[in-house]
Amino acid sequence: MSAQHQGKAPPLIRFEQVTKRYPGVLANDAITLDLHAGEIHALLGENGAGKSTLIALLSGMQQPDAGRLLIDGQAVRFSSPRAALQAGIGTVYQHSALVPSLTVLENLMLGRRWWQGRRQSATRRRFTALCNDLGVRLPADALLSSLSLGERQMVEIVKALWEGRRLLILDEASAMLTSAAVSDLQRSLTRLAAKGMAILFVTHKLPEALAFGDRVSILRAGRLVASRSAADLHRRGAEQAQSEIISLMFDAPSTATAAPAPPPSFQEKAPVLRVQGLRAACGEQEPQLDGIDFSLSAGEILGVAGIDGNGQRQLAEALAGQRTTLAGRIELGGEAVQAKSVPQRMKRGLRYLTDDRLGEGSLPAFPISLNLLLKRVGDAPFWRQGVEQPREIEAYAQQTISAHNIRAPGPHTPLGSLSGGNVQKLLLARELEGQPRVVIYNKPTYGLDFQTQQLAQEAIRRQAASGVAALLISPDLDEILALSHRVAVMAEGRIVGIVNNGPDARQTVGRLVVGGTA
Amino acid sequence: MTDIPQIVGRLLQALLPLLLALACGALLLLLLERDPVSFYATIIERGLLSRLGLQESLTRSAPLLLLAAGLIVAFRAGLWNLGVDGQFLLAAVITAALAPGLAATLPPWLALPLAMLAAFAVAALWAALPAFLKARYGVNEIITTLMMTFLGISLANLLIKLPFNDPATTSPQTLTLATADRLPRLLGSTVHLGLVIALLALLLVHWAMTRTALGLRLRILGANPLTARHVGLPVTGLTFLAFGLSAGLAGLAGAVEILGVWGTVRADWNPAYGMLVIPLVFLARFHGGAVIFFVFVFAVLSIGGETAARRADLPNYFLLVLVALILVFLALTEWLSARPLMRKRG
Amino acid sequence: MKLGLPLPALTGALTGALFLAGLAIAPAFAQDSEVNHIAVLTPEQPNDFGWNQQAAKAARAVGEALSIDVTLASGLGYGDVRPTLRELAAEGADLLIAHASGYNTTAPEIAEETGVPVAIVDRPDLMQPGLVADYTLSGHEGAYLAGVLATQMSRSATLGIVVSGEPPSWNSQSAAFAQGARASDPDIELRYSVIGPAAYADAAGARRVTDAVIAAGADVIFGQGNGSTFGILQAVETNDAPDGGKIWFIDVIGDKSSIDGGHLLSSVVWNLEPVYRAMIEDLGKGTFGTRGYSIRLEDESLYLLQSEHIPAEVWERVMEVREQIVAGEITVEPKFEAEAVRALMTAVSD
Amino acid sequence: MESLLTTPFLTALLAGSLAAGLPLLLAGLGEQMSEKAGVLNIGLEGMMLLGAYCGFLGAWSSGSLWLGFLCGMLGGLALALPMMLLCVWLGLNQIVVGIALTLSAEGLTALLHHVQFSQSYPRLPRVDTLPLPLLSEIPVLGTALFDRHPLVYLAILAVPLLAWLYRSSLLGLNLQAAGDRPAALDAAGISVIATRSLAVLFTGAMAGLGGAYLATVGAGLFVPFMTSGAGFIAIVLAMLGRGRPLWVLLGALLFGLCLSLTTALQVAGLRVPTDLVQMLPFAAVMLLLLFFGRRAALPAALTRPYRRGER
Repeated sequence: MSAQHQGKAPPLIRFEQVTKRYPGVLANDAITLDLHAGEIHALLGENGAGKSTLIALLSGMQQPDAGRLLIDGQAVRFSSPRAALQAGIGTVYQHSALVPSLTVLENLMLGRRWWQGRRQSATRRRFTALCNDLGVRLPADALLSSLSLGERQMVEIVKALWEGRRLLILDEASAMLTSAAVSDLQRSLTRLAAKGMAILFVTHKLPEALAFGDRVSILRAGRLVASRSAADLHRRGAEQAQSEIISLMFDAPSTATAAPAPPPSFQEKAPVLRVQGLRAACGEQEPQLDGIDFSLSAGEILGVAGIDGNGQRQLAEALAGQRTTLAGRIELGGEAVQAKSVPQRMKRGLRYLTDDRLGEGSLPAFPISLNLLLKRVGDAPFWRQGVEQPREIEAYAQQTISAHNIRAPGPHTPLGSLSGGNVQKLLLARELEGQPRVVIYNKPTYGLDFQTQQLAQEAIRRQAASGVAALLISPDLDEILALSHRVAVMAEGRIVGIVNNGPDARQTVGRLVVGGTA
Repeated sequence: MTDIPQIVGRLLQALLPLLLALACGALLLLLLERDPVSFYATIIERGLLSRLGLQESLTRSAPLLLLAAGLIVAFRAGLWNLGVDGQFLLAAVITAALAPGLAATLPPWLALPLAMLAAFAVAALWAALPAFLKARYGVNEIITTLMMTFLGISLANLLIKLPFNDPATTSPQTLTLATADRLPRLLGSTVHLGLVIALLALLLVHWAMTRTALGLRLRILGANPLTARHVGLPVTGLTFLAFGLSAGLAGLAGAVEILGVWGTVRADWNPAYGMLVIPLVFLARFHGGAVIFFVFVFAVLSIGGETAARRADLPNYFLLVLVALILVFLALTEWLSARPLMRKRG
Repeated sequence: MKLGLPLPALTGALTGALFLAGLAIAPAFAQDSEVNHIAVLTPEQPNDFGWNQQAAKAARAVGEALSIDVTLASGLGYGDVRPTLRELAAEGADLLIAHASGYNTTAPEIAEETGVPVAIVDRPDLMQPGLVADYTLSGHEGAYLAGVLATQMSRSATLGIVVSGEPPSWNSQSAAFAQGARASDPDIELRYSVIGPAAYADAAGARRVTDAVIAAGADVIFGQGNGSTFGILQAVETNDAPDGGKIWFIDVIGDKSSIDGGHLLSSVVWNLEPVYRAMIEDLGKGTFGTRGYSIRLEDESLYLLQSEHIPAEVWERVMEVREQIVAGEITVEPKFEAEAVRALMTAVSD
Repeated sequence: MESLLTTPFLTALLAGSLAAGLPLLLAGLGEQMSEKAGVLNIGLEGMMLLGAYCGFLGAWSSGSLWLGFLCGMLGGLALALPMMLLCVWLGLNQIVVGIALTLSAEGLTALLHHVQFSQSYPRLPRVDTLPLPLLSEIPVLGTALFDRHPLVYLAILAVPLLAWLYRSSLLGLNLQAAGDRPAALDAAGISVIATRSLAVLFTGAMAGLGGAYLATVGAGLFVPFMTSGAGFIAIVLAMLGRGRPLWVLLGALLFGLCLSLTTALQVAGLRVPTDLVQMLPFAAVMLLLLFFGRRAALPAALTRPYRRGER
């Protein structure tokens, strides 16, 4: 039931010349957009193109400065998220909108008026029904904090569907999901659309947009630059559609349309990192990291695949020194480092690019210059006898900013005012500085716009080529297969298999991922 | 960096809330049928302009500045040490107990620093338990430091009443340090050396927190403990250090107050300076210079206000209301000045 | 500067101020044997029908009688009163009366510094001719009489003593009350309780503790406290004695007759007027600081309040004892330590 | 000693524990709600004090204790209102505003007392109790616990009521979400500001009621600074309760019991320093934390003002 509305039926929702300004930014510039019932509408755009603002306007978080929002042809004004919900618009936000200390069911009750009562059994019935609609199974009485990220994402969708029965907005909903989960999601969404719902699927993953959307719209710099029906795009063939969209998104002829060639097969050398029987301290609600064995040679990229939340993060933290090693060995260049601290491991060339860029990787309120040196506080020449050397720090920041093409007003700008892509460029610059020997990349491209994604992947390749070993953790199997020499698959805190990359790797890895979770 | 309009703006930002609070206070004074003009004139005249009053205001500032220095360390490190009053009092008692003996046996240049060191150590030790609970189990330090304050006050009284009691006095108090053995006074005034110590300590703390690697480490911990862990800072050690320094400086405040002014501690004495300094430090946004300004304003107000209230035949309670008004208006203007920034970020 | 105010400017200004202050050497005050102006410093407001009010009342009365100026600095709390002392000295006071034991370390130091004579309480050892005089106030003789009175009035043969803290003047009165009671009836039961370590304003605590003491059998309560006294009074007014009758309250220092709800049996009243008058006379004669001052039954600076609730024959008996004390037939030794007080109370081992 | 183990004395001690604990219970329950919703109310002491003043004034001038309670609640509310305005609506620093409010209440009530009552010290008449049928017949415990003023029963009844509210009502969910992840509550269409405002107002009313109880039933009169730190103790009790009202009740009773114990030991003639007995409850809690130290989980967003759109 795709794209049968050639503008005859009135659209469920119409944006009419909607404009929204923030101080110094024109976030949405006279956008006109229709959303139809029964249609999956993919909204593509780089970071900062205005997608989040558009969602905020639709979900009642913000109000437009100019223009109108029409539902069934009637002008409406959402003064609060509640108003949007009452109009049947449910939203799955990029950042979790669930309370970790409540159970799944309690989270779903959240939002009802307080006098309405909990209606426990009715809620449970409805929950089961919606789970069936989506084709998923979720524990109703578990604390949300005990669920995996993928499960939480599904709870988010169930929650959005609870009241948003006409339009479902998904903001980067697939970002945290494995490819298997993404196709589950696609199936679920198609089912919902078939029941007559409108779905706005916001993403910056081009293939997903093409695969999901009945219609693809593209935002650039706050303006709607194109809106194409899927049928129209398919007619021209995938290759051409992709390159056209990329040029629309970035306003430049696409050079990166072709999938990257598989990496050259890797020659085994003496390992630079050896991990044996590693067990690390993990919280009660985390996967228990245990029995980890692998080794890594100079110049090798080892991909770590698996459903998110199966111990990848714990592994990275244990290697980096953020978690106590309970058993086993970690050898870096032949030296046992499992008892060494984070800075000691860092000095020996072990680097960790975290996936939690703003949560732990940086301090948004601090200037760029200090964020660049967070892991070298006290080191010469930036500090002498413990005293800050402002000139050295500024010069270094200035140089890094220009060398890595970070778009920022200056070294004293708070990091929080940078876009996500520039933050990641900064973190990459920080981790790859000096002489790294082993770099752990945790979701290095997650949530980034296309160009920064390419840039990050390029950096990983370049580093490997110069002899740096890499552990590449990513939920995106395509990315892993495009970059890695070997692929380790994690499930429930263990490595369930390590596969050489090659033509059959996708299938083998896929099987391990599915088998590991069974 | 420091162009004229900016300085004027900042000054206005500090003075405007004061003026607004004073205006509200004036209304209250009128309601009580007192003359606000002469009331405020007395405060300024007595607390700031008269020789005697200015000296008193400066003397009163000394312990407040040291407490503020301690709070800056803790607050910048993200640790809400609300237990400074207990740390202050306990250190004061230890100082008072040790000082007379030390002064009798050692030369003053050694006796006084030793007493201060002991005060610093005792207060730091008193904060070790909240530091341990915070570092080891993540127990919120607001609860633990508040409880340690209740405990500290009781313990200080017990110490005064039992082991440190001066048998010569009928009401329980420690031995008295002779006036001659106290901290030297500055240039024949009644202001003692403690003020210099306090100013130096505060400036040192400000410099250390903003310009040194250690300060940056503490600020990282304060900004986000997860980041501190990620970049490999010794979080436990830093927590102990921040608590120790913070409490130690509060203890030093107690020592300076005893060695410079009192010479003894009486049972049930608790000036509770911390409750006043805590909001001032917040309002100064942990900035050393701004803290000096706020503390001095408060000292002038408390010295001059006592006289003003007496002359106006008002109970001293009126000053509490005035201080509360100033705090609220300061907080409000701070909010107003921070608002455009918020918007930009949002 | 990224935060707040310009630091260097402020530091500069402050250092400047410091030097200014340094230059201001405290001027010495000329001593004048004629007393024209006295100042009284009290920790709380003079409306407590007790310690603070009696001092203020006496100072005013003396001022009026001798036509000298009286400055009343009240509600100073128990913190640092040096600023006030120095200011009053600078304003020309010829005598500073520091009316709180909390001021007795501070005031002599300021006397030394400014040359203005001070009067302090509870530290006779600090007296200095011409400079520091002590008036240790103890109403123990009066409290002894109160003990006699209470024993006569008690139907349950159980007396209660409730205090808001354990300062020496409270202790000596508690002890003397117990002695007086024991002297009239060796078998009398005494119930003693402190409201809290510094419960001077804890009226609710006073009420609660008094309730318990009454429940422990007491039907006459000897109460000593500041704001908390009113809580004791309230407990006395709202409880019944074990036998269903009235519970009596014996107050100290002040006279609460004007706010009596029918339970105020008596009070050990302190009259400070003779004390202050003697100080001024000694200053004039140049003998200030050579002797301490006290309150005694003999000169009516201490007396037991006669309320309408006291039967005539009981009052007569009490007055007989008073005569014996004045005549020296009975001597009441003041006991200032809390330990000594507690030792006098009905012990557990009984 | 046997002579002391009388029914009236034991009763008075138990009743005294209850009387000392009740203001802490009421204020602590109030504080707990705003902490749950993410607002640390350091102004509790001030709210209790203003509640005590207004409660006494109301009861004394109207002659009705219940009217006094109402006035006490209004007094607490009067201070909670600026707290709500400044801290919840505008997002000002909660510790600064809390301390300022306490100072202002201390100053104002002392000033008003000075003007109004310092010559007359009015006191309330005896408070009538409501003996609960059957329960009040139990020896000692009966009179001590079940022959009290009705507000005592109501306060204790509030404990299961609040526990139910937190565990089984939608409002409870909202409060928890407002304290733990306000953005989630906002996204669900419930106003964080309104939820927190409600909690702060409730805190004010409860603290005011606690203060009113202290002044009317507890003391029967008002004197300046009469709460003498009870507000801060209640804050600690609320935090230690970790969101569970029953723990606040236990804490408040333990506290009251320790105070009664001080009295009992002294009346019995035992020479125990009062300071030492006063240390007991806090020392016990610190030791408990030290040896059984678990994460004292406080709401994640406690003391953090909420602004829409900020993470």
